[in-house]
Amino acid sequence: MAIIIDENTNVLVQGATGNQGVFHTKQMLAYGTKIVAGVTPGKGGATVEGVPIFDSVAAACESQKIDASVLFIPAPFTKDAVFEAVDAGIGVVVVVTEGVPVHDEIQMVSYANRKGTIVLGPNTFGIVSSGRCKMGIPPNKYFVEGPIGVVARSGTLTYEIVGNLTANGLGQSTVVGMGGDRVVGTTFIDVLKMFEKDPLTKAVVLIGEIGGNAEETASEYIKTMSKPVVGYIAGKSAPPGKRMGHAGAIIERGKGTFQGKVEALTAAGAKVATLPFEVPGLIKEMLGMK
Amino acid sequence: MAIIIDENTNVLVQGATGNQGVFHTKQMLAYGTKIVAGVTPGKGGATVEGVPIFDSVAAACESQKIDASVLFIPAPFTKDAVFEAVDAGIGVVVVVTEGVPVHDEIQMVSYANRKGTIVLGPNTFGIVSSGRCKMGIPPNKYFVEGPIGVVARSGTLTYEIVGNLTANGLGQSTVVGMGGDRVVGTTFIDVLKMFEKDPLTKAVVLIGEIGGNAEETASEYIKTMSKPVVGYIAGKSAPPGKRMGHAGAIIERGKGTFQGKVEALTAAGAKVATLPFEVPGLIKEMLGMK
Amino acid sequence: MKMFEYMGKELFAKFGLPVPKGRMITNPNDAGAVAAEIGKPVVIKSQVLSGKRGKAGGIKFADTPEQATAAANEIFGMTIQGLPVNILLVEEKLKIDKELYMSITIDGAAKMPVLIASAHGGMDIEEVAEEFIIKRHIDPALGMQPYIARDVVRRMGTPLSSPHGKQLVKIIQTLYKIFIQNDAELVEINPLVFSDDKVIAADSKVTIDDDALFRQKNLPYVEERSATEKAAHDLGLSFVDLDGNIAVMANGAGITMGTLDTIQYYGGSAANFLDCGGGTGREATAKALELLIAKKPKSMIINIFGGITRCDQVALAVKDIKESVGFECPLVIRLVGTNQDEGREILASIGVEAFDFMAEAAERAVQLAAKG
Amino acid sequence: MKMFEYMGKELFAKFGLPVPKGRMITNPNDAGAVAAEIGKPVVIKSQVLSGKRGKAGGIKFADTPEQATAAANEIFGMTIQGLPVNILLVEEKLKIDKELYMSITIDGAAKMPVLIASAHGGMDIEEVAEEFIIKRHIDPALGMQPYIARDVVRRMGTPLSSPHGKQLVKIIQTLYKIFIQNDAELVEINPLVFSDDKVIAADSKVTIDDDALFRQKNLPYVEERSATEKAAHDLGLSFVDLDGNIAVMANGAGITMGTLDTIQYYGGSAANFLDCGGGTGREATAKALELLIAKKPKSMIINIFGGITRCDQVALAVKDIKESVGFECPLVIRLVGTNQDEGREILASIGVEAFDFMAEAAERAVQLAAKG
Repeated sequence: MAIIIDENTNVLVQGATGNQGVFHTKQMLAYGTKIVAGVTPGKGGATVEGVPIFDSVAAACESQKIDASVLFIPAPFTKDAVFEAVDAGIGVVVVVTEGVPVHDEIQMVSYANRKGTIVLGPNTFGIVSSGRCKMGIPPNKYFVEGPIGVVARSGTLTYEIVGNLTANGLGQSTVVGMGGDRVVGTTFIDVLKMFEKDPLTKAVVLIGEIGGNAEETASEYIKTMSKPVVGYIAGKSAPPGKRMGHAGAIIERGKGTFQGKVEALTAAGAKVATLPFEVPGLIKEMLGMK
Repeated sequence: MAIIIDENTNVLVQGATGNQGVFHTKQMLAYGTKIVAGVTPGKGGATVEGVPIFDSVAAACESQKIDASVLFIPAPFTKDAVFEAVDAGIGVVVVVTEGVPVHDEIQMVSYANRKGTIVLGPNTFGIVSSGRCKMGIPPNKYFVEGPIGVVARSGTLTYEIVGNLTANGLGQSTVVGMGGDRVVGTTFIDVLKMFEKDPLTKAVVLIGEIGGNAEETASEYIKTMSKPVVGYIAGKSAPPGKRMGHAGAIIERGKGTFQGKVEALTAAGAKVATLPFEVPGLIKEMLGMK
Repeated sequence: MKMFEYMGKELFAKFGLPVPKGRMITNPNDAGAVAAEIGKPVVIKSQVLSGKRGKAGGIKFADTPEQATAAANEIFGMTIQGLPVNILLVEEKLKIDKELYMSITIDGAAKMPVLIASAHGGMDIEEVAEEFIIKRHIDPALGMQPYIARDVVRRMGTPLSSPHGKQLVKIIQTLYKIFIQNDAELVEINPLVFSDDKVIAADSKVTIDDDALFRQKNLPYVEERSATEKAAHDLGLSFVDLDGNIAVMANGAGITMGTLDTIQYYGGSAANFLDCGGGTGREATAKALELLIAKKPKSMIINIFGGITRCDQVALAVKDIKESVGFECPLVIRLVGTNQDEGREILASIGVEAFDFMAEAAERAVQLAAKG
Repeated sequence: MKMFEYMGKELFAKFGLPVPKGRMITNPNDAGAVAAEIGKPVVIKSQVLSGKRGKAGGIKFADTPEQATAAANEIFGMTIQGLPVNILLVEEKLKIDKELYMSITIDGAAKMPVLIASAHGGMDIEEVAEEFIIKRHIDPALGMQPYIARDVVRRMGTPLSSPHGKQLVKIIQTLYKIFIQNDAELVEINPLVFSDDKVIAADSKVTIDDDALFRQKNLPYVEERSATEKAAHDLGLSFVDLDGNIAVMANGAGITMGTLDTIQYYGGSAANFLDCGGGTGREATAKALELLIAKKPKSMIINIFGGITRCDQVALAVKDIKESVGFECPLVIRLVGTNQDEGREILASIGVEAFDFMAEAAERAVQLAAKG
């Protein structure tokens, strides 16, 4: 029930002793996440919020079984930390860090794919299996249990839509942030396939944005899905060729336009919301709830 | 019937237009090997012994299905050629070349393992599925069909023993040269497992030599085999610490000694010949043929 | 970070990739001296971070040093697609027998570098028919091995044994090295020309990953942002100038785009994109607000759904600005999320009311801008 | 190719790996000047390609330049394990607080590099108990990432936040770089010492892959072969001097070893290992025979199972030698394989008979040696 992580997931925090690490370790613990260890090289033996800190991921893994790791590591050191987690055999690695060099992203994703590790991010808000486990930085209170799977490229827009869903009585099975960068570890299709199989999930919200062709590719799979999909694409009003905050949001070479994405999703049988607050209504419509 | 290659194997020759390439292409064709293409960059469009030459492995693969490739490529360019064959999806790559830098060997074997390609060599005489297909440099006439699988680290010693087998009426299913270098693509165990499954093979000859621990590791598997194994280990009289011709044959750090290998094989239920010409007799004994 | 053509060529030359003889100048009157030094007919090329320089008149040829100086003076100071020309590149005019295209960039979907090549260069690659374009993804663990370069050259139709073929194999490997070692997002040569027996990069387009500039200290720095964009960047924020009259601040790229879209939906038009997400504190938020005020918008919307961003910090920043420079235009705030109650209390203390929903706030901002 | 200690240290220093201050000398009377330059107590170390130099008296300490020159003269010219000492290394005597072990080599079974480290250095690594030895294989596609170095240091028991820990992390990464960039088969530091706050390589053992020397032109070349071994190597053959009295030539390392073993089985003893496989032609084979003859063996066996090697070429080489320098000792030939009939005809023409089987030939060679 729920995908990728759940209430039994043993979570490691890499970079647990920095400001961000400490703050979000506390938040994740408050959400109920089973954080069993943290890693900061040179701080082995310390504790953060009662969580034991180790010098290396290998050392943490010697102490107990670790299923997933979330990284609060500065961009220049992120590649090394991802390699470390993947090499240690951890199955899920959530990379919150923004501003990771794209060549590093290519290398870490290549290594993770080779080893069969699921990587979310870089530049992701994380993942929440509502009511069970949160890895990453979303605010705790909007994420409540329910039948809607959410997969997104960007963060606060997801909170906005999740907030709308929750306000309309639609809780979430799992909310997955793939990350906003041009090269990330996981694609829409990877996550859609998991939602399609997950008994808890009854409908899926896909939150995309202009740039790239991830939404168009996802549409091919959506055609074959049994569960309804509602999409929202940000960036309708963005001018061509301008960078809007992260590398994902570039319209270039006539590809990845708002219009193209909406058409692809619609042709695949998804409904596309014009504004974020329309998402819950469309979901209810597709689930025959009104 | 027979392992790795057989009469239906479509063979490519990389480096087909050099002296060695031309000579052995002729020999292999004479043995009955189905050579369908050759590659020499810049010589696309030529032919060698009626075999069409292409500029790249990709070009050769566009022209027809290729199952296996044998390389006659100078050592400095061998790594690139192996990468090329593996990248093209060829399942078996036989690297005859001697003197390949060991760091190159590490890289090419690592890439081949990742892609699931079988690499024989570097520094191998090749492989013969007797009467069906020969890839490499052994003299044609001693390799005749029969029930004995042979796996070896070194070349002429194998011809010696195969010659003895044939002279004693024991033909071979497949004769596999793993290569004499310290890092090669395939281990004794890989090949023993294939022989164990091969219906044509009734008994196996393992030709090892001092240095490394490949024979000791293989012994662990031999314990579990249903088919009889006869071993011969070269280098009994070699003084410690001296290099005997190729990097495999170093006795170092008290490991890889003649005595240790013989003991491991014997403990695993194999019979070990003291001299090469004793091999056929031991095989017949183990097969209950005398 | 985009590099000027001349910088890209300097980078190429450093790695041994052949470029025309030439030199960059910032005084058009130096063109003659450079032309004399080259001792052949030259081309004078405006250095701006934009394509279509030829069509805009930003590229001229000259047979003599005198003609070169004259041509340089014609080009210098002109404006191409809004960009002033204050750097010129003077270089030998190549004999061009054939124009090819070659680039390496990142394919986000494939998650690896991709080499794009064509025997039909000299025009936009988008205008080249698909069947003439060669794409070759590069396994990052393997890199650009020689066999890959050879196979690309074969597919381009250049004989491998020819001088051009041999040079192309080397150029492809060198280009990949440049791409990797400089953290490039794009290295492009268009056209790559056959000039007698030689193969030469007649143009360069190089874009470096901004996120990797911290470790690419040896590269020249090129500023392509507006003053406001630069000021925002120095605060760690993403800012883009737009054409409308409603100033926008939101936390996160997605929600900022969503805010822009919602403004457009209600008939308004945003003056900018400003993402102050990722836990921007009170002081940086206040400075960002000052940047927005300086643009003199008709109204302003702040849209916060606090995650890492804390509502109280944003509210304090608004208070700071209200009490210092003041807001000249009407201000609309949507404030929910982390420390929402504290934030709203602060806003209440300065007489500002916060909205709950983005759509309501956006609609209100559009109405206020229309009035103003 | 093994490198002398001082060469290994020069290589280390080039890559920024800390080594003691010091210099190599080939005249023992220069030791005083080097010691004066260093300005501290020094150690004088014989430079031979062998271990156990200390036990053999090849390492001495000196407090003053005068003592240094005296010690150098004692060591210079001595013989250690059969090797003459004609190079010395004079370097600062380190304060040694702790001795560690660190090396990178190739694990043939695992098919990848392996880092071996121990907090218990200063002795042979074989003598260190297994539980104190750390082995870490390195995925060649990944290389020595910082996290691997950190984890090794942790396992060595050195705090990562300590000055020693930080230096060790760097040293491990540097050592891997040296290993990779120089095509090394082995890079070893034993002992790696803690000297106050510093971590310093007090010794070096570096072996370069002979097969990669063609692309390692910047490395100094060290000749460790005997004159005969070198002559054979120049012919492209493998030769090793042994203690017996039967000269051996065979084609292929395995069959050559098999020949040696068979000789031993019949109670004889080989004078050498000579592999002339891989298609060695008439001329090189003849030269190789000359090398064997020069060793003045009691008998000689040539054992050919021709694959690439052609029997007629070997027979012609035998003919050439018989007709030029001549064979002083009895010659036994086993000749089968490619062009066997042509080869035997040639041998017959000079009155030499060929055996069919290796065992027969080996037995005969042993008998002949015993007679001679």
